[in-house]
Amino acid sequence: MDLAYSAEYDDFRSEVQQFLKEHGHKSPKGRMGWGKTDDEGRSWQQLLIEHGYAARTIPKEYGGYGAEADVLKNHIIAEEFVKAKARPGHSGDPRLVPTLLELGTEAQKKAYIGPTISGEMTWCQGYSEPGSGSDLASLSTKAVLEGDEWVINGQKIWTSGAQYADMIFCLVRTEPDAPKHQGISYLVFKMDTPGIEVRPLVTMTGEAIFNETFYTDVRVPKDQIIGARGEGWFVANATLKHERGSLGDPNQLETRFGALVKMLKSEKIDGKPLIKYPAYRDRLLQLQARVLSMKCNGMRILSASIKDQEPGLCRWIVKLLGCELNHQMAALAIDAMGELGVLYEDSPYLRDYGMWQRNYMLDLGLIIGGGTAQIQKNMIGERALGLPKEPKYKD
Amino acid sequence: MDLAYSAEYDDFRSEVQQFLKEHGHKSPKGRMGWGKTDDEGRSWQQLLIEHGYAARTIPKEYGGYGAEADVLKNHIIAEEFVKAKARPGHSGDPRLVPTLLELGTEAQKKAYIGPTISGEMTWCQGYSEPGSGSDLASLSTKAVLEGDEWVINGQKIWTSGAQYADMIFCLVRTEPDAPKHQGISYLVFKMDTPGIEVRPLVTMTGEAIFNETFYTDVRVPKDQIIGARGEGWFVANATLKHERGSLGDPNQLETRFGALVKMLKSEKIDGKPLIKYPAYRDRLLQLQARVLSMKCNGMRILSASIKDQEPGLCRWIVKLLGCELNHQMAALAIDAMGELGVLYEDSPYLRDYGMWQRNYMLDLGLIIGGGTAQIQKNMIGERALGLPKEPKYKD
Amino acid sequence: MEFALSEEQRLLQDSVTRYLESQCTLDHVRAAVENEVTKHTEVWNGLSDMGIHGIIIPEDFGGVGLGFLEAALIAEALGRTVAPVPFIASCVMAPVAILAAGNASQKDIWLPKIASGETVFGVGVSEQVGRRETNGIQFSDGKLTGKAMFVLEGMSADMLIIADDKGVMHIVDANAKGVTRRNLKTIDKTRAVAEVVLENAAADTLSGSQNNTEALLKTIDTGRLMLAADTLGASEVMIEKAVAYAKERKQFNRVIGSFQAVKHMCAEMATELEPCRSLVWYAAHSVNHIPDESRLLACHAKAHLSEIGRFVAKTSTEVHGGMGFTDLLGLHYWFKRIGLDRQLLGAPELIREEAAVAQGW
Amino acid sequence: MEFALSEEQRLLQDSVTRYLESQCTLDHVRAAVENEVTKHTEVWNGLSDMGIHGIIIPEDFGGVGLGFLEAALIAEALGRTVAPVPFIASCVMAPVAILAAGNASQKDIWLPKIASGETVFGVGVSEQVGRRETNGIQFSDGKLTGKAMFVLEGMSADMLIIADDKGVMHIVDANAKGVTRRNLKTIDKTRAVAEVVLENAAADTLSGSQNNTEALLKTIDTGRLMLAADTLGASEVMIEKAVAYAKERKQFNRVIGSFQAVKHMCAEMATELEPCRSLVWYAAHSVNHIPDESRLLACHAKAHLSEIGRFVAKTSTEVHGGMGFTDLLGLHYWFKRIGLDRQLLGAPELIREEAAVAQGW
Repeated sequence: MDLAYSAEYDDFRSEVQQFLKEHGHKSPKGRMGWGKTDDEGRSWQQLLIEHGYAARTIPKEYGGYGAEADVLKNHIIAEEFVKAKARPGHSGDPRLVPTLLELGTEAQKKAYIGPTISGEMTWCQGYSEPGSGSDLASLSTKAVLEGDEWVINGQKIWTSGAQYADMIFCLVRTEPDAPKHQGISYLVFKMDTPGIEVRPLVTMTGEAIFNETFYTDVRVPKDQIIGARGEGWFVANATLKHERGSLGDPNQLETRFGALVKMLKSEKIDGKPLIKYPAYRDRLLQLQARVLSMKCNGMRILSASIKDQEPGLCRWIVKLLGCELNHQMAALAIDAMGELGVLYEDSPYLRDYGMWQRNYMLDLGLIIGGGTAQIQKNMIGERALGLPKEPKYKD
Repeated sequence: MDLAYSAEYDDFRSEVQQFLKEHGHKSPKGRMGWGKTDDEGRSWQQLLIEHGYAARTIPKEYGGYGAEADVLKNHIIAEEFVKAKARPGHSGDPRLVPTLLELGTEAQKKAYIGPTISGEMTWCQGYSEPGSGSDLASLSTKAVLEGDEWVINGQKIWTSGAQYADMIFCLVRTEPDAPKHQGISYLVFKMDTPGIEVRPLVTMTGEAIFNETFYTDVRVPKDQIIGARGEGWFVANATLKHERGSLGDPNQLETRFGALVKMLKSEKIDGKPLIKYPAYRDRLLQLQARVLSMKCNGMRILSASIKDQEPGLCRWIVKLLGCELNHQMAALAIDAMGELGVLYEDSPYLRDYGMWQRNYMLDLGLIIGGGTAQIQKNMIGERALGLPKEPKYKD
Repeated sequence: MEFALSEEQRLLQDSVTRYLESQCTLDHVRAAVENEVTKHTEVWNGLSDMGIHGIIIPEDFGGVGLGFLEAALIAEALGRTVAPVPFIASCVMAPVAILAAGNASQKDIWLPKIASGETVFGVGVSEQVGRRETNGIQFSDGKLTGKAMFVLEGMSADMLIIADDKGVMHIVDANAKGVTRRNLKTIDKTRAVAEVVLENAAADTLSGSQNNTEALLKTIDTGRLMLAADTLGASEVMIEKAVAYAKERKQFNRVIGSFQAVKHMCAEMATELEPCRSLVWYAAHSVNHIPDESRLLACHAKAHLSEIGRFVAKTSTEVHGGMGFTDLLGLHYWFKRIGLDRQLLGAPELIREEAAVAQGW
Repeated sequence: MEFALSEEQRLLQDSVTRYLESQCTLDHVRAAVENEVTKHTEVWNGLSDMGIHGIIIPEDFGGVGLGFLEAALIAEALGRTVAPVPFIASCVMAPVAILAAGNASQKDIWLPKIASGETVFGVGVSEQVGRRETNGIQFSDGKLTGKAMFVLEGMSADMLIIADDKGVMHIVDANAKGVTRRNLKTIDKTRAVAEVVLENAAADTLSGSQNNTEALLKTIDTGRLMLAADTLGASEVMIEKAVAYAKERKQFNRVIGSFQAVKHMCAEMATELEPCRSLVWYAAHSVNHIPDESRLLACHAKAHLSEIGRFVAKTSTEVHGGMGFTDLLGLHYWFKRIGLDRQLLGAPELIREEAAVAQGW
């Protein structure tokens, strides 16, 4: 147990701080990620890549910085960027780029990785379908090889960013007679290909964060497949795992907890701050213990990752607990605010830009999305605790 | 919605009150039920039967009072006996006697019902086995017909009262090759039959409320079967339902809640009553809402029963919610008492005879016993909400 | 002894429910919400034709003179269909205030107009539950000055009942000089709350509320009771929708309701909600028949239904998976209805504290 | 940057755990409990041989001079085996009190005796958490008079640390004139608490606790931390036992762990407990290395582990079905261990209030 950093890393931190001091003012406002792009954002990203604060471990030949993987340095970069309120750099879509690096052909890597990390080429993901949520592998969007082209027909949902993405990486069924996990292929193609229709999908928050996308005789060159035909499930899955671990970031929990405390101190009933009401305070303290324990759990994961160890259970639980905890923080904020807590959109007297109600709903979406709580518990029970799967059923 | 009683029932209530005023002093102390018996208890029970306050609807020819079934009169009797702190009368083991009345032969009714309701003959139940809990129908205690006798071998568990019961009603497997629900028979026999061994089963409360019972070549006359051979599951099941509905009595919830409030008012930290601590008080109020809603739910069940209607969901939920609510009341009591809350047995400073810790554990036993919470939820989901059973699986 | 709805009560609720299910469809709700309409919709007028506006108003004043249990049954039906109508403020709270504290002439004037649907009342009593912001209303010389927030149905109302700093209630013309109203947008667009700023606005005092708080408390309590019934109805539907979805939606080649996890989520919702129905009935019944208990019961009904409603709203959404999170099925209208009910007239912790005080704890 | 146990720490915990698993079996626990023995058992002596008694005592005083993280690892191992030994009071709280507030001679005399196992200390500081009953201790003229309740390991102790009404701590000979001890029976027979009545009992004041409460608070906080670690260990085992039972027990022709309901109960227990381990580590680490944070962390570790421990104890018992409710598997020893830990030195609500105060909320 040694929470200090060695000299190498202290030096590295100083470097990052120095960089931010010099260049931080160039950072565009707002936290725009790999999904959307703008001119200002692209030149900031370029600057970060040059200094090794973005696309850090992507090889130079594909436009990255080409450093050795170092979890702690990544962590330091992330921490310092948050502190300086600078927009963090990215390494392209985190589900796509590692997949390309691992399984793409040399031509594919060359064609896609560079533009993706520079922000010239943006992506959306075509995995889920209306009929295939938890049971993703049952997806039914079809691709049939006709000559040198895949012809795609079907529908995807939850396609975030589809309205401005240049490209999509997409799972399609290419072998209709194979067992469901073995009949899928992983295709990449342009979003302006004829036959693609994008419809905004409004969620309960009132915003269209996602889309439905429809594919009618969409023709895609044969070689735009990543990995082998019929192996798309396994191509996609290596990176799905990655996504699951990344939700429920402990820094984000702490930040939100801080906002909650601040609100409870400033808002009053009959002139008395909410935090002085024991029923709210006791709930707040229960949440604080959870936030602290998730923070410690996060340090443990980081520490294991540094040593390239599999963190095990402490990583498996992050999504399940993190999303729920966020949801509960929003719930307490709403309760304590009383009638002010229901205000929304651009209402007068709106507090914190309406983030508590919005988060209360968004967090529920996150509890459901990317593996529902029930699927998470199955995985923890089966993979972490070794409990048996449900027996096979007679059809 | 009319919570008043009609004149007939008001009169009946006065009668009961009058009886209790005259005879109440003869009631033995303590709440001993149909399971155990004593001289004083038997003569009290006899008096109650004569007046129609016990074995009320059991036909006269079997030693009962022979009245028409009247749910409301039963309810009034129960209420008045509680108010007067008089020991309530009984109608024998509630799982056995209705079964005998419905499915017993005339000879069986004659032989068993009278002595049972008078308290001369006491019973224990032999259903559960160590290997058969939630899956009761998988029971493996065997009975083989040899000449005019059943020869029983096996083991039962949770046999409460086995150490002083005269008789047992017992499920045994008589058709080993039949499907599991169709191979069971319902036998009744004397507990002093050779080959029966009773071992006290100590529970987490430290008491031996239950027993394990062992059967080695126990010989029982052929005709001591209730219902047909192989139909024991169905014989037993009609009455199991009965038992499930009866747990989680709302009066008992109110009584316990009253005790909880009283304790929170009298116990103090640094001189301040616990009920003045908002964190405890808020939990208390949440429980109060639940107790009130269960009380109202109970009135609704009663009301439906009076009209001979199936109460539906509001009966299904009683065990699940009632046991949990009792458990939570005990939990709050323990928490609020702080270190005093862990005292047990005959410790100095023990509060309320240690009932809070004892109940905390007993209630957990009740959550598990008589259909675990999980089994209850399956039943509610499938029978009340019509959700499909799990599909059959391949062996 | 009968703890159940009478034949008449069942018929009343069935007919209102049937009417709402046919007229107050999701499409109707979506359209009304888009136009920010909560009065003079066909549904509101249709309810008027059924006599719903005067449900608790005595026959002498043109109403149908039924009790709060009947009103709760209506509120439940409205909650079931997330009906965008000002029932709670205008047909329950305002008549309660006028009946309990109004003089003969106030009753004669306003109760028949409420019952006939001619006038819609908004109600501003939130400051009496706990003052947020720098709101508060002063009364002097027959005029009101100050700011009332979270005035129920404040935008759609013709007339307002406003409680001042001392807890005295007054009738104010919503369109009079010195009255400025501003919509406060909430998550739930099926009902509206408003900020009302008064500057020497003429007030017609409900004099029965001058010397004691009984009338004010009864106004708040019956409002809470109706919110509880509204949540009951909305929660019922969320459970029904979840169960129906669980029977129909397939994943892994099985309907998801055959998975124990989903089945138990449905069972838990149904289990938690079922006793709530009895609690709401009893609490509503008590207003007319067991007044000594009604304050405590109204507090508990509101607070407890808020807690169970939140659990149901969340769980039902989870059972619906991603679909529950979208606007496609419109499930969020019920989610948000329950969310607004929870906060209006006091969120659970505050109300439970009132319940403690009511018992001398 | 390393948030993990060092190789030495892992070895220490492994060796203690292995020793306890082989020696402190359920049979040993049952026997010790029957005889109400918590000191001078073979296990206690064996731990002494391993140097555990002096784990936090500096080498200068005959200890091994390790930190509170090491002590927490021991406490966790003891909780795993529900070991009936007076570790928390005698090997952690008493040395903390003496180190923080004792003079040179008190340290010289007592610390080596604790480390060697010659002397067992009990600790009575409960009144500083919240006074129940009419207890309380007055100090004057070098003598103590009054009643201390819930003195940890009060019966088995040779010496006692007793806090008086002003929060000043004193060393008292448990067998001296004027000291009367009485066993308070609790649900958990693996550790003992006692009532200690003092009548002009000679007291050797820890003078460092006279002018500030730092030493007293540190004594309580480290005690809480050890109770949290104890609960962590006991909860781990309850989960392991539940998972093992779920893999082995068959109902309906399937092992019950293949049912989603049972699987999810196990998953929920594991999920809730896992971050607790990190919290306990960090809280223990902070006592030595981040003292500014250690008060808050000790409060949270104790309160949070109490809540999660209760959930695990209940859920694990449910997974075991009827067997969990009997004495046959002995599961209840862990259940009750967690139950006692929860209440000692402040139940969760009280401790959370302290955490609020510590942050100025």
